[in-house]
Amino acid sequence: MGDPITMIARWLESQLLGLGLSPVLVTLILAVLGVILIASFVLVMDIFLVWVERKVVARFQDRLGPNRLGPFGLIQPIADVIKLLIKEDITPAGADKFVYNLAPIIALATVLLLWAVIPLAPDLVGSDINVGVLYIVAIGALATLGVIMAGWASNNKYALLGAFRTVAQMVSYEVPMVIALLVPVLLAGSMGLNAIVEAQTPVWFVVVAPVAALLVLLTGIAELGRAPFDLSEAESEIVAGFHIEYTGMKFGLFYAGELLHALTIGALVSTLFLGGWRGPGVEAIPILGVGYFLIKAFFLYWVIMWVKYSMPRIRIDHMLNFNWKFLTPLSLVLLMVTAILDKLLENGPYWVYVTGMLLANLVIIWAVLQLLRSRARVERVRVAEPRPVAAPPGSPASTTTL
Amino acid sequence: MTTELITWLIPVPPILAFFLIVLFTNRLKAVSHTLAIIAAFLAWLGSMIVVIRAIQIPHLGEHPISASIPWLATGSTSFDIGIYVDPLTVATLFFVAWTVLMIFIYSVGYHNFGQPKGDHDLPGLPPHGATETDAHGHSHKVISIEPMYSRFFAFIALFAFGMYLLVTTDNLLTLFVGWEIMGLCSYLLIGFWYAKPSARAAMVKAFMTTRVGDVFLLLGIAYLYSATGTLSYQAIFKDPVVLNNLATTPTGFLGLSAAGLIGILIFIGTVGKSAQWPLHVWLPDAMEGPTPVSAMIHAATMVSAGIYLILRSYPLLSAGAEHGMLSAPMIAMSLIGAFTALFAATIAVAQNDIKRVLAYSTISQLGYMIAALGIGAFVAATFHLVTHAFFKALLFLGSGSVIHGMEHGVLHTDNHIDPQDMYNMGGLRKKMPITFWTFLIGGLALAGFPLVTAGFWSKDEILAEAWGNGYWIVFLVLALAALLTAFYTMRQISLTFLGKPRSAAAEHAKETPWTMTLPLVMLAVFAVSIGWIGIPEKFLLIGGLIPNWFHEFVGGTLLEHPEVLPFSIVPLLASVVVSLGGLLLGWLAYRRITAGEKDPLEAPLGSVYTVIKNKYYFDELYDRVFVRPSYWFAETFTYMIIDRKIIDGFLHWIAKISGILGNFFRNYIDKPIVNGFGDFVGEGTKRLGRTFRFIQTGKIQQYMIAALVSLAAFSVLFYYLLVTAR
Amino acid sequence: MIPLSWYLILSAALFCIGLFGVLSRKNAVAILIGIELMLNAVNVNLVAFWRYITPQAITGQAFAVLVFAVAAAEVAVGLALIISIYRRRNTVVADEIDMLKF
Amino acid sequence: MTGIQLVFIVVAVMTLGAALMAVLTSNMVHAALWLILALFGVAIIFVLLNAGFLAVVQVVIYIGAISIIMIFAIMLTRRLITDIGTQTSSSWPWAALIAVALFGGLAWMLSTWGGFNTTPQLLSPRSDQVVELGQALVSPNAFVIPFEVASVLLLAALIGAIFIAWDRK
Repeated sequence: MGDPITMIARWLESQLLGLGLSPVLVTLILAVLGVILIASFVLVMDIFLVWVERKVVARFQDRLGPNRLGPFGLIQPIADVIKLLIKEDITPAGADKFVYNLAPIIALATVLLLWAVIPLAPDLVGSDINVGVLYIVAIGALATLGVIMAGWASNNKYALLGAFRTVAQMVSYEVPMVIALLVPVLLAGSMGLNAIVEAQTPVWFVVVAPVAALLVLLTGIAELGRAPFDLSEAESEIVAGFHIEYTGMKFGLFYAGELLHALTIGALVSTLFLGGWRGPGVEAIPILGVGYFLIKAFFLYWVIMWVKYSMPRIRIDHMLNFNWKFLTPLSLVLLMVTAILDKLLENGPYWVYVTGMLLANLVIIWAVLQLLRSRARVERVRVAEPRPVAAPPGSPASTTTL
Repeated sequence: MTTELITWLIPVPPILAFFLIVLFTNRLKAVSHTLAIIAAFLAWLGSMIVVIRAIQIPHLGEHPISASIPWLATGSTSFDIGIYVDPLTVATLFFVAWTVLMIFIYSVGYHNFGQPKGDHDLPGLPPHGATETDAHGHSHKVISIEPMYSRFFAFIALFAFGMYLLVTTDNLLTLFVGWEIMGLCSYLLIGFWYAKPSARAAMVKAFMTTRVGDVFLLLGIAYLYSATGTLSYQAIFKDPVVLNNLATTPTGFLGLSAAGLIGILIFIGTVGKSAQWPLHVWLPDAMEGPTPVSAMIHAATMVSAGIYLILRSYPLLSAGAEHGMLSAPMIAMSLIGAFTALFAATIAVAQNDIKRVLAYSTISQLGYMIAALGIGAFVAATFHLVTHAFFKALLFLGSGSVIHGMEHGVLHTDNHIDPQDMYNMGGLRKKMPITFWTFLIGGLALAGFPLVTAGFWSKDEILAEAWGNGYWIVFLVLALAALLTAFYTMRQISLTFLGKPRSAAAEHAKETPWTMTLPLVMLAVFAVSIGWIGIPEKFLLIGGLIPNWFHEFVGGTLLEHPEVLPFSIVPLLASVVVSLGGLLLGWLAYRRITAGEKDPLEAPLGSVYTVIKNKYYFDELYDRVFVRPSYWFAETFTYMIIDRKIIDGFLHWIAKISGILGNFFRNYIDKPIVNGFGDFVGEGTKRLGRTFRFIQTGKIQQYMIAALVSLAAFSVLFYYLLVTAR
Repeated sequence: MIPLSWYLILSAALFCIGLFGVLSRKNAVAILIGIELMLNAVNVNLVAFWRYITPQAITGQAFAVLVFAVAAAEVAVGLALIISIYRRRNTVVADEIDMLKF
Repeated sequence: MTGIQLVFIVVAVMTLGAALMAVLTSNMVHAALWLILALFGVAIIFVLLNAGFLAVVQVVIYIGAISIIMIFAIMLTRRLITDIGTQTSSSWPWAALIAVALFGGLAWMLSTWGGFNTTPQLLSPRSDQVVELGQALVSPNAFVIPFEVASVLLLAALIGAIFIAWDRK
């Protein structure tokens, strides 16, 4: 009974019913209120994320970051927002106006939609649908749509190229992501996110399926197009990618969407693998779960930033090769191994189950490392070979694919 | 698994191996022979399981294992395909499985697996040998691997499939299918080295000759089907009513009953397949094929199939025969069989090619079996079929081993002589000991060496039956043939293995690899021991030590159990005397022939020897009587006289008249009327096409629209016709 | 409660709109769009029948899943063909791809 | 008219309108976007029919995969994006006639059917449809063969598409 949000909802419900409204209408009003609540919570957090991002990147780069406006520069994001709002709103000539304006909305809305199913605390979830994981994949697919609309409607070749790159990347990385997402689904026996969180006892799934956790995090980073997978906005190649023409708050929506998406990926991975709202004392005081959940999500957000500011951007063919020739087979192997082990160890004691799964994951990691090492050896030899710069056409050197 | 299921499965591995080899492993020699041998082994295993299980069933003859499924529906009836295991099947399956497996293994060695590729070997020719350089830098010639190795295994696998199908089936139609598959395979295998003109001639000859028999067999089967409405063994051979009906139905052809006519037709099929006089000419020529093929054809499969067929249809052949009076087919069989036995034995005496001797010997022994069956000795004929299969396979494989050793010598000395001519051999006893001993065992079995060998027991039983039932002419002829058999066998052994080498090649002959000698040893074991299962109960001294199990078992196949004859000393003495006497004579005459010496028989026999040596001029006779008259008839009579003069003249005359008539029609009917109409139709069609071709737009959507509109129109139409009109 | 007829009429209308697209559009990709609409109409039908007639058996949903698979395969191959044709003949207009006429 | 009927009508109008726009608009990219809207409407229809799983799968497959590659294909064959003028072929009246006739025929035929106005039965509350569907798809007594055939078909389509669209130098 220590859950203030539920209590408030109960009270509101009784008040509204007392006003003589029909129950259906009351449910509707409460649902709308809930949506507004979660959306504004997330959007406020988004503003805060701007500050976090700037501060953390500054620390990574041995700078101070915003520190003038307010304590520790906390008011800085407000100033940013005001700046974006008062900038000139440009619509390029020849642009498809309707689509052009719709794209940033879709970009942000898809991220917000994800929060509808993420359980913040034991009872605090927007909608606990039984196909939650699939829902996340579906919304990811919609996000692709926003990008391609933006790219096409801008009537700019860089934007279109950026959109193409993004779509290729997102559609490709969806494959290993979905397969890796099946691992927690398989372990929990349900696609509902709350059911998955509840299944993570006594150990989190990251212990049982560390490789899957890594895969989801990795493909998540690729999905949101952050470094090292930020090919869609590679400044040196295509200036700024699909949102090159956007100014003012429309650009702001893309920017906010990207930041929020990063946090959402963190929230998702923490829900699926780090136990979500699980933590000491949650059973007694459910509202604590929100805290635990945010701590885990922000930790993963920090990891994503860490990766972003430490890694160089990879080349586009490498990126696709990495996906199709490495991540996809790996995720398939992982899924098969997990499924078989799950069936084999089902009836044994729990610690055997956990140890077996962990061992299998370690073996997979070891095998992958061995494979990569031998591949790297071959690659080093190949790169070390002298290559004539201008070989005559038809000679072996000119036909080697690089 | 049930015995039925296993029996169904026996023919499957060989046909699978055939397709796998032909389709996939044509270039992988080791895989090909592994596949084929595995298939043969599986079939062997299945056969052995079936044999062992069937033996344990009491009264198998009355209650055979059988199952069938409908195959071809023909109106109200249907041809079935099924399996049938009775004692005769068991006996046949036993020796077929063993010999086939042994021959498959032997083929690996015979086709020189593991040897290098030939220097200039071509597909379609036997390997010529390869040059190999040893560690010391000396180069010498060695035998090279067969260029069409995989092809060979594919063919023999198909061959084995045909035989297993024929043995396990339960009706004459599938038997005929197996029969023809083997006919095709023998054609392909005899002509395996198709680049040799002699092989080509031999393959055509074998095919054409057996075709004569096959056509008669098919006629017989067709007649049987029209007379009884079925081809199942069970329904014909096991049903006294059907047999009686057939035996009493007159046909109006030479006064034969239906059973008699069908029996003779079937028997002609056997004459072709089992190479009986007068269709025996193909078998000696079939020696052009590789030696395992000879063993397959002459021992394990094809010729046995002929005997199997008449054993199978024995109830039909003997229908109408009463005690002491043979039916018409049986008379034909005893006459032709006995004659062939003697006739082929005499030819064998004068042959110098090691394989040809064996070929004639086979013809002679098959004649034995047919004669035995002709006088009603069913069990004795089956017994001889089994024992003969083992020792003749042994002898053929042994001769192949000898030839192989000689080829090694020929290549080594680079002295081109015929490696199959026995006069080039001699003294191989020391060079090839395993081959010698196994060949000796096989030879003695063929000669009927008393008491020890299988050949003695089976041959003795045939003689005893002939004597005991009072067919003394048959008895005399067969005894004489047995004498000659012993003689030429010893002649062969002496010329090949005893004495001193008569050529450089023989001096350098070498024992063959284990893949070839192992089958020899295995078969030698059977050549001796298989006879012990059929020792007559009342035989002197040892009779009854081992019960005459075979007689009991196989006799159960027939409706009436054959009675056991009282023991008589005359046939025993006769068979001992002819066997030992023949062997002794052979040894005396040929033990020390030196190089270049003539055959010792040549002088005393004079012109008779020449006649025998040339096989009674049968090939020449057939050439004169059938082949050349056909050519002459075609060339001179048909072409020159009938064709050119009469038919052509008539035709020219008709042509002239037609020309006149034609001109008339052309000018007054064709051009104005017919052409006019034709042109009208053609032009009209063209115009119509030109008018309507705009429909053919190539635009898919318009097609779809057209299709849907017509569909809608038809729907409406049908709706009104079917629903509202009611 | 919504009666079954509403769904059936909706799916029939969707199907006919798709059919109209297939028959009338010039662009090959647009024809594919029409086909997709038709397949969706089929799916609506399947699921509606499942819900209203046989809710205890899952057959309708299973068939819908199979239709999804078929649609995905069809689009993959169809678009590949269109792109291949575009490379060779520089057109995706269905009416211009009429090499088989006359 | 209850609330759920209102929802149905709104969604149906949206779906049909989007579908009409998808087959009528001359801008191909817009047509694809309208298609997406129509497909989304169908997904909502699935939700109304208590088939939540299918609704989500509809979004994943149709919007996430099929429409996206359609837009891709439209952009790759982009000569026609800028095409001005009609996008319908000359035989469109025939097409319209057929479509209308078919719709009329279907509506008439359906209205004569006895089960036309069936109202929904209650779903048994215990059953989890996702579980049931999953088991039906891999059960030897139900749909495992069609399911496997569909997988093989997808694989074949994948390979075939790559082969057809491969740019042979």
